[in-house]
Amino acid sequence: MTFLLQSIFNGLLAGCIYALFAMGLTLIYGVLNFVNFAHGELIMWGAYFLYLFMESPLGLPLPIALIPALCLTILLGLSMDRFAFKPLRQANRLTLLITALGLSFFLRNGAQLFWGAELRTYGFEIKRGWKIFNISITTNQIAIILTTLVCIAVVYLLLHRSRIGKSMRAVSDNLELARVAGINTRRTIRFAWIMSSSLACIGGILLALDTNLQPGMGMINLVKAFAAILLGGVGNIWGALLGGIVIGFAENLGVLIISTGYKDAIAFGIMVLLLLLKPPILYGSQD
Amino acid sequence: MKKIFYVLFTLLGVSLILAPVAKAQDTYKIGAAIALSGSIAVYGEGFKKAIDLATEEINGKGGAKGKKIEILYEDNKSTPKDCVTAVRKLITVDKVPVIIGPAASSNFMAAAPVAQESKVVMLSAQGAAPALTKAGEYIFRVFPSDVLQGKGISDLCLQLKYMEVPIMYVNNDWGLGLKNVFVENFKKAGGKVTDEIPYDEKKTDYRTELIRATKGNPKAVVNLTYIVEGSVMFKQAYEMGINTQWICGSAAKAPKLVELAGKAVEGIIGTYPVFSQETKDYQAFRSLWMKKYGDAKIPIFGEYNYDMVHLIARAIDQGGYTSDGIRKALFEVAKGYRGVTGDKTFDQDRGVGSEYGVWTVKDGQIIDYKK
Amino acid sequence: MIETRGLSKSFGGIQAVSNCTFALKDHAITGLIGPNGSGKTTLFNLITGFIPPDRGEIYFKGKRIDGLLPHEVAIGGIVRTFQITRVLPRMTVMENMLIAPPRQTGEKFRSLWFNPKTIRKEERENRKKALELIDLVGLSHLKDQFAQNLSYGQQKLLELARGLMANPSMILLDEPTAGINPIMIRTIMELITKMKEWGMVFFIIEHNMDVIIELCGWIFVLDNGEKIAEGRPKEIQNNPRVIEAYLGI
Amino acid sequence: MDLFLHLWVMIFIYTIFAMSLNLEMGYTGLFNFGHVAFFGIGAYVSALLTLHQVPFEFALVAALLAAGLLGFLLSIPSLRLRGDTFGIATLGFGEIIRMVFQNEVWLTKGPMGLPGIPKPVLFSYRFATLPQYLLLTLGFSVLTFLVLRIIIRSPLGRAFKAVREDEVAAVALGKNIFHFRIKSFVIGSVLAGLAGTLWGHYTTFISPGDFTLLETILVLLIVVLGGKGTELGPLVGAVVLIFFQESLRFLRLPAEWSRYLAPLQQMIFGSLLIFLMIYRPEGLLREKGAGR
Repeated sequence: MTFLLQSIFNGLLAGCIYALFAMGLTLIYGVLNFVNFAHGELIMWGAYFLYLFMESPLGLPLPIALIPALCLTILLGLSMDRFAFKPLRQANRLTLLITALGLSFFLRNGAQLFWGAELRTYGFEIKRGWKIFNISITTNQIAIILTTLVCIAVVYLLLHRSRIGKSMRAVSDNLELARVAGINTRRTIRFAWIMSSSLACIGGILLALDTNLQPGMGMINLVKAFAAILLGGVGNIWGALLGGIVIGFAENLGVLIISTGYKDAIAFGIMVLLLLLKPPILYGSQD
Repeated sequence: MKKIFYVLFTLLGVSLILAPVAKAQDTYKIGAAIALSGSIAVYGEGFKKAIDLATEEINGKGGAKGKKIEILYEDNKSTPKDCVTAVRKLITVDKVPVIIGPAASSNFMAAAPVAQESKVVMLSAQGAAPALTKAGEYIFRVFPSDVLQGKGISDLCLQLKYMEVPIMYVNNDWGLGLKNVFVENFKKAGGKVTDEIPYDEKKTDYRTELIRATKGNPKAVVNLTYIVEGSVMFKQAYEMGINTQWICGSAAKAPKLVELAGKAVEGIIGTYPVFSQETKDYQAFRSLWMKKYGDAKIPIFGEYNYDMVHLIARAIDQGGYTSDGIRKALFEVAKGYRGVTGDKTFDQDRGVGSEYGVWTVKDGQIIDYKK
Repeated sequence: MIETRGLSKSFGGIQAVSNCTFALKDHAITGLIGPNGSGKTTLFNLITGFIPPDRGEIYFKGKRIDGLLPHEVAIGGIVRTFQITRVLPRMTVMENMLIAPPRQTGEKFRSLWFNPKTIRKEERENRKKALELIDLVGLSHLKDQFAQNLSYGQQKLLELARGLMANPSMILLDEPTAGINPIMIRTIMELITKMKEWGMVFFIIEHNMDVIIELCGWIFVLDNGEKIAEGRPKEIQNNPRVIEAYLGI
Repeated sequence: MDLFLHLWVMIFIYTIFAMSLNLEMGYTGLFNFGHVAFFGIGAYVSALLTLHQVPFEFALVAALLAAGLLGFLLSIPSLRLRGDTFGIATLGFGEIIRMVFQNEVWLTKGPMGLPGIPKPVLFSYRFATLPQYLLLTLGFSVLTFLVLRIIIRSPLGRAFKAVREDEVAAVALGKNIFHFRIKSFVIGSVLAGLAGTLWGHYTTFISPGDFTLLETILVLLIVVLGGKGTELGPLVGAVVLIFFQESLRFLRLPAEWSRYLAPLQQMIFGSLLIFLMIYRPEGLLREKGAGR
């Protein structure tokens, strides 16, 4: 029983991280209508930026190092848009997707060039988790759940209460119409990148706090985030959250039954199954 | 269209010109197709240090057969495909008669047929798969095969009276091969393997696998892990409050593991091919290392690579700088040769034997395990 | 030729087409008019199978065609054009034309290897016909250009010619003169008239009343998804309900 | 010289691989990011069969059939997916196939890989040495090229392009786009299987690590660089890319640099993709009829 509870808790935890990634991804998808393959690299660079400021020679404490790390990640996100995606606003999806794939490859290897392929940690002392109902919970894990909740609240407030959020949703619905209606689409797109990068940075740092830093850390988890998005409905923030948690559960409970070698296949399996059950999208390719 | 073909041909030409102009042979060149980038580059860097150390030492003493030796490194990018290309390049362009082969068994086995086909000697200092040298008579290993280690782990479990254990292993050639030998031996000796849990390399989260492995609170868990995966796993096990005796293989016996995982690896034990660190040779090796690199952090398998280069140099010295000469001389020079890693006499499968010891982590130091 | 009975379609509560019953008589050119958002294009989409109806039946030459997939409808003889042209941008004008004939032997993988003669013969014939049609619409000098390099008006012409190339029983034109200059409108009208003389049957959505009045022998008027009137052009022009719908009183 | 023969063998294998992706992506507009799966299936099926003493001819046919069948199965969900979603689904599919290679140890020997794959014997002629193998791969490249050329220049190829350009317009003209999508996908898969088979018998050793996303990216880059939707593009792309990749080996850079060179090279690949997409999306060769 403990065993099941622990799995469920771990599923929730993984789900929270997937959800943060998925939300960032879906924001961009909503506004610009393409899948940003390079989001995983934003996640990874976010985590590495924090490492940069926490290690010598700077050696800043975490709360302070967080600020420049966040700024740099946002800068990276914005320059990604400026140099890779902006020249391609009018291009078709295939072009955008290949660009994003190339960008992801570029940034992943960039990190490897800088920091090497080996694993790194923030160098905190490891602690035993607390036992609650016989399941072990660490401080970091509580931080992950709390941060996710805060992020969701902030995203919700920004999207539904602020003006920029409203224009973002308008752009999401229809870019051309929004432009005609006098919404500053450029500003909106920039804002979407800022939000997406911040979520990536926070998610990446949480992931690295809970585990380790490695140049491939973004890609692996991003693929799960994709599955979460498809599960929850493309372009839908809440769907992304729910999808992330479902995938987290499914993975953690699934390996109890099937071989752990197929752990990563679970997310895809769910995705494919779901796509098969969904009503066919017949002629939507031109929207 | 035309322009493009023009560009292509220029490119072809340039690459041809870039092909090395045959220089006067003032050194004996030895190829080394090791992982300098890619997934196992962490190991490759260490190997290179050890190889360089040995080369320097040999050349300092006048080299082999009157000439200095030179190592030509070729990056195998940790993938079988590039191993083949790297070895092929060393053979056809640099025309080396002897190659230090790729590290991981799967990579080595991809490249071995190429060397065998071209009749070039290839050696491995860390491939552990039993079938490693099957490609032919030109393929050697100076590292003991898994058959021995798998039995060693099984014996250790029995000795410590862990009759029912689950086994976790990193899902690659090394992990799977070792697991198979272990399971076979363990079952034969009356033990029971309760669960088999393969896991992927390079993951950041292994909690799911850990939960499954510790289902039913086993007293001990066999975990055939690498450094990186091990550090993540043991940390997470520690955080989750898992109390069990971890039993590892040789690949985890590294200062780096302790550095990464800290007190989480306290008390884990494992087997490793043992050689005495008290011998004069080993002390000399260690002091050389300290002199060159400024620390005593000898990387995993570093000693084997060091010994291998010495063996090659001796073989060149005796058999001459041809692949057949080296191949024949290797048997003779290795017979009774005691490098830093003990007896290197080749058996009929061109492999070496070894004894197995048990290591453990105590107070952040890797030491020999004593009951 | 086309007949609908009680055809209805709604999108999320908005009734786009409601209980539409009409029958196209034997006029060569029939018009379909109505204010913006009155459901004209939806009706086209329903007939051609792009959207399945909620209720109602559609018949073509006496055969029921609702529930068929759009390509089946097209093969059955109804070819349509689009309000915003849909030429195949990165294919040449010639290729755009050659794509149109339905059920080409060369579209089957197996016949590529076992029936190359038939394919060559078909290709030759199609090419000849395509050239004639391209010539007719005055695009022969552009036949090896990508369709994306054509002006909007030229694209409209190409779409029209391509529709003809498909050898249909009937062509549905969705605003053939929208967004192009008056001279081009003239050209298109002349083309339609010419094709009519060759025996082609058209069903046209159009906003330009002059075009409709001049071309059509029969007109349907749609408002809020309902048919509010039908008749000869003269009758429609004087129908009070139509005037009301158009003026929005 | 052997190295050059080796490189040309690689080039021809990759040309076949790229041509197959070009059919799907360049001509039919299908986003396939799991193409390496079919390459892998071809390699594994043929390797396993020949290792069990099945003659190469049969093993080759079986490998192609297996790849085609798998392509057919995967293309069915494509009926329900929009372009980029389908791309991600194929990416996932590629990974799942790799996991099958990795985990079904009883069949594939898992991560141990399959050593000792015999050299191909076609009609009792054994392709063992490098020049012979080069001939074999060259022959198959030419064959593939010709087959694809016939397809592409036929009404079938035209229909593929129509599907790529505008599905709605194609449907309105009576084209069953699903039909064409499936056809293109199956043909592409079969040819990728061919490339994989040739590769497996060439290296004589395959393991799951050979069939990762990296390979897909490489072949994608070849197609994009050469010019998607052109007949010779894949060959041009393969020549340029493989020579570029391997010419680094001849620069004799210090071994210490390798650590930086490999990521640097892949960074160049990545940025090359971006630059091509922004400044020359049509690649080195252009599709005919571009005009401006």
